[in-house]
Amino acid sequence: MAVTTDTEERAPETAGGATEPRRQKRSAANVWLGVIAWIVGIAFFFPVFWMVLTSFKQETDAYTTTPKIIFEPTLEQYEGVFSAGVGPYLVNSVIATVFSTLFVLLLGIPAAFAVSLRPVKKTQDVLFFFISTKMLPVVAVIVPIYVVVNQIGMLDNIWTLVILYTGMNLPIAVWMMRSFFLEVPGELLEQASIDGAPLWRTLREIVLPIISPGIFATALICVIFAWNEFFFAVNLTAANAGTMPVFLVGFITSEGLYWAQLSAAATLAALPVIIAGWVAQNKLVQGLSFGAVK
Amino acid sequence: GCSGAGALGSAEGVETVTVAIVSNPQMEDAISLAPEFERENPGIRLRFVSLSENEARAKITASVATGGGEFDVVMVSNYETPQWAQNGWLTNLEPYMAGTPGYDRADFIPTVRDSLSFQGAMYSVPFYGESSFLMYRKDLFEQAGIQMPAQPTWPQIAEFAARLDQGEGRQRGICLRGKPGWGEVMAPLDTVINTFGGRWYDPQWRAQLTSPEVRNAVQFYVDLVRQHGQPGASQSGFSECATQFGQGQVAMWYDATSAAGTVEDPTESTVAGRIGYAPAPVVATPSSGWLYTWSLGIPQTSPRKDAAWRFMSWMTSKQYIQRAGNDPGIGWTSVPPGSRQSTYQIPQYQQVANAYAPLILQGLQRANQEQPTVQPVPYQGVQFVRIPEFQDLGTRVSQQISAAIAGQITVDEALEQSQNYAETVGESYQR
Amino acid sequence: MTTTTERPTAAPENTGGAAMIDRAEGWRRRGPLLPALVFTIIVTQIPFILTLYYSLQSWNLVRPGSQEFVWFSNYGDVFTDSQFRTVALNTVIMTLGSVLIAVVLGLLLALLLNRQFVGRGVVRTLLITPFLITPVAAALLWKTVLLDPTLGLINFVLTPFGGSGTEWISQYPLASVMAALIWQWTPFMMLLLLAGLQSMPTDQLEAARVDGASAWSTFRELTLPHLRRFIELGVVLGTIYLVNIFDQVYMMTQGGPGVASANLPFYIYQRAFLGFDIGQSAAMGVVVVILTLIAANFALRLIFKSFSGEQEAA
Amino acid sequence: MAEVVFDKASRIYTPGAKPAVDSLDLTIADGDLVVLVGPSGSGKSTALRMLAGLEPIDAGSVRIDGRDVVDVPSKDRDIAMVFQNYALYPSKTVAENMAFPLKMRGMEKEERGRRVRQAADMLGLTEYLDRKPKALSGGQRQRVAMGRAIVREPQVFLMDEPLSNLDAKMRVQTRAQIAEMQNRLEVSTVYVTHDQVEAMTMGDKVAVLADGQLQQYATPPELYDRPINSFVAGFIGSPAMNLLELPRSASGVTLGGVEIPLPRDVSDAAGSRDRLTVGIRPEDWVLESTDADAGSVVKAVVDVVEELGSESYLYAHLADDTSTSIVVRGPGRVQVRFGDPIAVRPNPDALHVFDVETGRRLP
Amino acid sequence: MAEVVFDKASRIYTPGAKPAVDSLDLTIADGDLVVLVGPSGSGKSTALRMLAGLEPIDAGSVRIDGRDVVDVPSKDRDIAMVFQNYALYPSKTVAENMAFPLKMRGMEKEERGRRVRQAADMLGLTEYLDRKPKALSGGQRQRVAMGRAIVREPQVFLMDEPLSNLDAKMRVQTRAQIAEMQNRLEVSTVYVTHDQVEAMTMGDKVAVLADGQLQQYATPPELYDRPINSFVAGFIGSPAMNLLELPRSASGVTLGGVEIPLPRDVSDAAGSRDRLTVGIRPEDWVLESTDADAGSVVKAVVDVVEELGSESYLYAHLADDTSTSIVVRGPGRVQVRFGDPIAVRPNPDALHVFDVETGRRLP
Ligand SMILES: Nc1ncnc2c1ncn2[C@@H]1O[C@H](COP(=O)(O)OP(=O)(O)OP(=O)(O)O)[C@@H](O)[C@H]1O
Ligand SMILES: Nc1ncnc2c1ncn2[C@@H]1O[C@H](COP(=O)(O)OP(=O)(O)OP(=O)(O)O)[C@@H](O)[C@H]1O
Ligand SMILES: [Mg+2]
Ligand SMILES: [Mg+2]
Repeated sequence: MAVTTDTEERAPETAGGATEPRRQKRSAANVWLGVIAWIVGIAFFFPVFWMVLTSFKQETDAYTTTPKIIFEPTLEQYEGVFSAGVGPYLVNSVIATVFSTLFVLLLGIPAAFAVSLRPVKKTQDVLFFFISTKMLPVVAVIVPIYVVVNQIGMLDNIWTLVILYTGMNLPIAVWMMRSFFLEVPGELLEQASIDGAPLWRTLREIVLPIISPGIFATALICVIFAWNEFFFAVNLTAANAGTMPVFLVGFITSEGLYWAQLSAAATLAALPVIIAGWVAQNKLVQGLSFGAVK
Repeated sequence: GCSGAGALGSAEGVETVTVAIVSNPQMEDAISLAPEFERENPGIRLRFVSLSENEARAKITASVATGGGEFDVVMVSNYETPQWAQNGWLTNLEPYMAGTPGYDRADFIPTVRDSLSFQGAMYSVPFYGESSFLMYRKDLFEQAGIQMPAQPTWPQIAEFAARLDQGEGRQRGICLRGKPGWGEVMAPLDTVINTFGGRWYDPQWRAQLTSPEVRNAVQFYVDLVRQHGQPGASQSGFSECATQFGQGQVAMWYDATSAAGTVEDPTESTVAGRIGYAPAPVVATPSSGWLYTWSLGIPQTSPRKDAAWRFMSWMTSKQYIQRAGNDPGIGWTSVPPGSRQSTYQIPQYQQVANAYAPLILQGLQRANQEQPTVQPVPYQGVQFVRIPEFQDLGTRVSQQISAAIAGQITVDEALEQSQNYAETVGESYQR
Repeated sequence: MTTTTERPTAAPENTGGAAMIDRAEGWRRRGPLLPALVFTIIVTQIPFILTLYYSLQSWNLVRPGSQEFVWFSNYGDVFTDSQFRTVALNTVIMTLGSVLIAVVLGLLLALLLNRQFVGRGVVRTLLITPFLITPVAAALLWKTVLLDPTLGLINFVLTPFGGSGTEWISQYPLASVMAALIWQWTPFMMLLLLAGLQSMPTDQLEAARVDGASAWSTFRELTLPHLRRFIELGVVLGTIYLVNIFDQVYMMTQGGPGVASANLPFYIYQRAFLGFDIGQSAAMGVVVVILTLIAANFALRLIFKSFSGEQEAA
Repeated sequence: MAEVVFDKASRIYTPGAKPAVDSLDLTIADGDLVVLVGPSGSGKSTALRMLAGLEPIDAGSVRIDGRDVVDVPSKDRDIAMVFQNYALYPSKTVAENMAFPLKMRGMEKEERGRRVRQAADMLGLTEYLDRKPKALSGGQRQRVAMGRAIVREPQVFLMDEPLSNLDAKMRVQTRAQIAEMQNRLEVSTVYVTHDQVEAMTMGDKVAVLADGQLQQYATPPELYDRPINSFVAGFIGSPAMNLLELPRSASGVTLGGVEIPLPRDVSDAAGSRDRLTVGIRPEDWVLESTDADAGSVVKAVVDVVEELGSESYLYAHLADDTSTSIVVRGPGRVQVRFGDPIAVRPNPDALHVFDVETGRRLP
Repeated sequence: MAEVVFDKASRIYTPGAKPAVDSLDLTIADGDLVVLVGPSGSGKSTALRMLAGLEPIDAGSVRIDGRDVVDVPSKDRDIAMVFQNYALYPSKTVAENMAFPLKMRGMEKEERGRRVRQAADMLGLTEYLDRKPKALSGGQRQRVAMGRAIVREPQVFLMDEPLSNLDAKMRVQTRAQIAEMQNRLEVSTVYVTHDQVEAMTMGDKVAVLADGQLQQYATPPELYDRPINSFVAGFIGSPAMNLLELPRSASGVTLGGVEIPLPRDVSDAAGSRDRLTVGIRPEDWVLESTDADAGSVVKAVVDVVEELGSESYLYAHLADDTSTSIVVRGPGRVQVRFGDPIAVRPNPDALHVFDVETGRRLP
């Protein structure tokens, strides 16, 4: 007990004095881990940074055995890229991305709803079917698709890409959104049905607001995949419907030095999605942690 | 369909011509001059689809073969043209040429013209043509006290390469393509095989890839590039070698004659002005340069053949070369070479290109696509076998060669496997 | 949620009405699914059926008139093609290897980012960027900027350590492609797992602290099980995309040297766009579909089982 | 305002398994509040959900106001339900939550607002009308759920443990409000609870369920005074009734050496059984002086004393039979402690006697 | 087996805001079970979490067995805790959940199994040992959480409303078990509850918190009999004590026209105040005949009768002052109904008097 009294007297001091070192210790570990995180983050980002840097170089500066960080920046490469007419490609990419994502949501939300909250018989088979359509290598079906699209006169038409991207993203979207729907408490639906709400109003007024972060995350992922898709785009478009990745590939030549200009084109092609991703990353994490699990 | 008739800018009475083009520098120059054409021809609007060589070839072939009809003008090569003409996919251009005063069909370099003809009629017109030659650094040769012969042989080149090689991580002796692809490693290698006396098939379409001549040639090529060649050889193509040579990393480079424009351009190359040129090295044949040309044709499906021809004739005309040469953004070093003999008579061109221009012309004129090697062959083509299966066959073989260059397999293994592929293809011609 | 919609044979007087209700109800339940289902069937199955049809043909696109019906000979060729097997193995290595490494790296990064430190938001922003880059650009970036033997940054960085001159793409082609894939997919896995970590209930972590668990025990015994579903989702999504990856192989190595870095999509592409052998490539496509379906059936059903298990108990 | 009838209604979740609700026969008179009680898993919620149309009725029928509702979907049954965990719509404000059922019935905005304000007023929610549910405390949420049900003025109210998440004080208060409101609106109500006090105080009648089967359906006093079987006897009342299996003696039964006489009619009904289950509520023991005569009092030793201030409960075991435990209610501030001996005598007028085997009340 | 001391311990969640726990001084003697009660948000959980090491101690200190634990991480404090919301590990079975703290302490598998089985036995969880938490009912989960704590035999037990989700019967049973176990193991225990009965029956001492501040720390009877202020008076006891603000009269106070004399010492302490808060517990009313003399009894009109079987509570308002409501405990099966008049008289020995302003007890 003597000890107790002793401590008691020093209590305030001890409290202050002892917490400091511990906090320091903990924060020291945190600082180290923070430093590691920074290093890794920079390492991951560096190639992209270099790409952007290169896009402001002359071709000769881009090709040096000792990488050049200091150089005379030039907008020449961007001028070159813009003079190649990036506009229509950008518009096409936007159309393909926005509309395909919209269609994915329009088709996918009810489907995910049907296979989760109001499960139909053979739910698993349906889900499996959706997922299995993603197993088909696009390269194997590109010729049939080309033939079909040609038959119906839809070659080099941006809506062809919209439809294909919708088909490409739909299975994943259904699959992801299903897990979000599963997070919605069943009683809410029951309550809504007791309150006299018809199905579609339940969906619109009750369920969708709840899972909106999840839907947003799904949409963002669809946007990323649609924007970056290359194979369909390069094979099914010509002068009218080319998208940004196709535009980018146009800068690859088998003759000559092209890396600086290619960097400029690549930067331009990737920029919209990078910005979208940066802006929306919080929502993405939030959305993914919302469901994705159950 | 909606092909060609673009959503953008198809005003009343205006025809939109869609052009599929390979995105090489000269073609990009042409695109940059296209507005002038449109100004001169108010009824025609141009839409370019410019893709890198691989995509362009795959896409154009698929489109033309299935009658996709997206394009009114396609850029093809002397590999495709006769075949496609035979298939009836391309439009016979003779009537159009005849109907275009001043176009001067006879001005095209004869070998080039022949390579784009089927049954005597041209089905595509050359934009530029190329052969192959050897580039070397005059300054380094001088330093090392080596004298480049007027017609070098491959063993000599190998020896020079060894002498100029400074070892790993430093300047290497020679750059040779090693990247898989029938248009990549196979192009220079085929010329080596040819001049070593090898061939793909004998006249009975029996595959010859394991014959001693081919074996020696491939072994020589692989040894040379592995011992004294550039780093990353198995992934080097034209562009990579251009970079290496342009940055002074290698002393010699055997490749397409079109490289001259790149390596002599001071904005891209640090060695401009210090380069010497020699004809393609030989062994058993008198010459060994290849023959390749990018040319323009009109698919049969195009409903706008007249407009298409108007554009093509503009782009392949003498005037175009004058126009490009006088353009400050392009200049005489970058005019499309190897299509017209008259180009080589232009004083300005002679002035900037006298180091290599005569060699190119000579290479093109001597290229022999009918009889590329010592022994007779049942096919045409120097650096390719002009049969439809060759793209696939050549690529597969090139992958084996590339693997051998990377050191993953031996030359024998590579050729063994290649022989299998070649036999399968050959069999379908024996019947 | 109740999953049972059947009414067991009870109350005879109700059965008729009940069955009718069931049918109407069944359609009401299926209704929302139908547009997506029909759309997917049209967009994916029509080309697939055509593929099946082509796979029974001998047809070279560049030899007009070569089209003829050859039954299963294309399939015979596929199975006797020794390179096909190599390429299939490459595909498995490339897909699973990349996915697994990306998941592990992603997990580590997610753990790092789940802590407080200065500039956490910025680091996360930096880290997710590779996922947003167009794959075509990413492939070029790796091939040119990073892995080029003379001009590449990696060799430059390694020079002081005597590691220069490595010809990454020729010497380690598969690994090089995988590195690019991992670089792109690690951020996605990181995001997914970060989401998982952030949804971990804090009360469990507190309980573990009181129970005397060390940081490692807590991670192994609680965090990891909690992350399981996120990991599974990551693996499934990653696998589905990577098994069909084409851009990187095409841009970086063209499948070479030899077929050392070719995967099935690229191999099929070669048949289709270099050989223009439509029959062959269609047959390969069909074989690939069947093989992946078998593998996926196996893996997915496993996951579905745990999914439905969850559902019943919830 | 309707009579609700369960007519041999059953629900079988898993075919082949025991029904969760087994041939339930129950009539809820128009305007009555009926409380459903029973142990966990006894089928209370299931019965409610059957009535609400959330579970199919596998056999029998359920009628509301004379109409068979087996095939009527929930939304057309005109029922309001308060779920155990509120089931508020998280994306809607309190006002929107409460207005939702009215909106779904196509009521005009004006009228909706009026009704919602009125209900909010009554439930003390007026100042929270614009908040989202997550910004409310548990008690407030519960009241919103309640409000959403009452704005409707439905035919039937269903409440599934609506107060279980409130603290004691709040609970007493809300309990009174519900009772008052139900009285005023005269809406037939089915109320599930596991709280003894709620069951006893709120219900016009109480239905006791066990294993999906109805045990007894009676008014609270009846249930307390004449439980129909030993299950109900043990379930109703807290602390629970002492249920002791005792041997017959000449005029009654023997407990701890003491002869407890049974009333005539009970004796007759017991017939020749040689053991009986005898139930004595904790408050029906009379505490005697510990030095009373051994033959007239039961001696026991105290294990635990629960002192509640106003009263106390003594948990004890019999002195001569340590395996038999009893609970005795004593006065507040009782002076006994752990280990103390006590002497008790059952009040002979308040004995409940049951058959040992069947558990049925005798007579 | 340790003494626990809170020494002016404070916790401030948001700098600048009111502390959630404010200079708490509390000594829990070795082996005691101390119950923390208080309204929602009064800082009970926070105090527990400070002791467990889950919240930093912003000022003052906390000592376990004489050792200042401010800097000791949770896992080294040798404390077992039952969380309000269970905090079970969802991926582990019941057995694994319970064995986890033992495993973390490096106990052998054999011994772990033995202890877990023993605890499961005690809590009636044996048949659920292989289930995952999500396959358990709320009450079962709560018991698992309890089991996870008791397998440990730690220095201190912390329980945060551990029985809140059990049904009445289970609750009584588990409550007795906890008390018994705590007695046997003699582990110092801090127990948070909002249940009156638990607070009164389980605690060796009870600490009443309000707004982060300790109101009173005493044994249950003391708390019940001598609440230190009107807050404690109103908080302890259910139904709550009637707290009436009454005007002074000559010898005491006046209620409904009736003069209620106050004891001498109270009168003295009250001094010159002209109003006093007088507390009368529901059981401290004596029901009189309604025709008793108006001056000696308080007349009231019944609003609600809660009949519990063993007793009843009459909620009434004064006949001559409708705004004053009172609660009166009556006998079981009382015969009064809504609207009936009653007459009551407070037991003069059981009056609690508080200052109107400060709420402090007088004297
Ligand atoms: N969806 C279901 N599937 C299968 N069985 C179920 C389902 N829901 C409930 N049951 C079973 O039906 C029986 C009755 O459950 P019910 O929920 O009606 O009990 P309860 O009386 O409401 O219990 P509690 O007081 O715990 O809420 C239980 O045995 C339960 O296990
Ligand atoms: N993480 C937190 N951040 C800020 N304030 C908090 C936090 N946790 C609790 N509080 C506040 O601290 C006060 C005490 O909270 P605490 O949880 O200790 O109450 P409690 O007595 O346990 O209540 P209950 O009976 O509802 O569990 C409350 O006012 C609460 O709002
Ligand atoms: Mg229930
Ligand atoms: Mg709390």
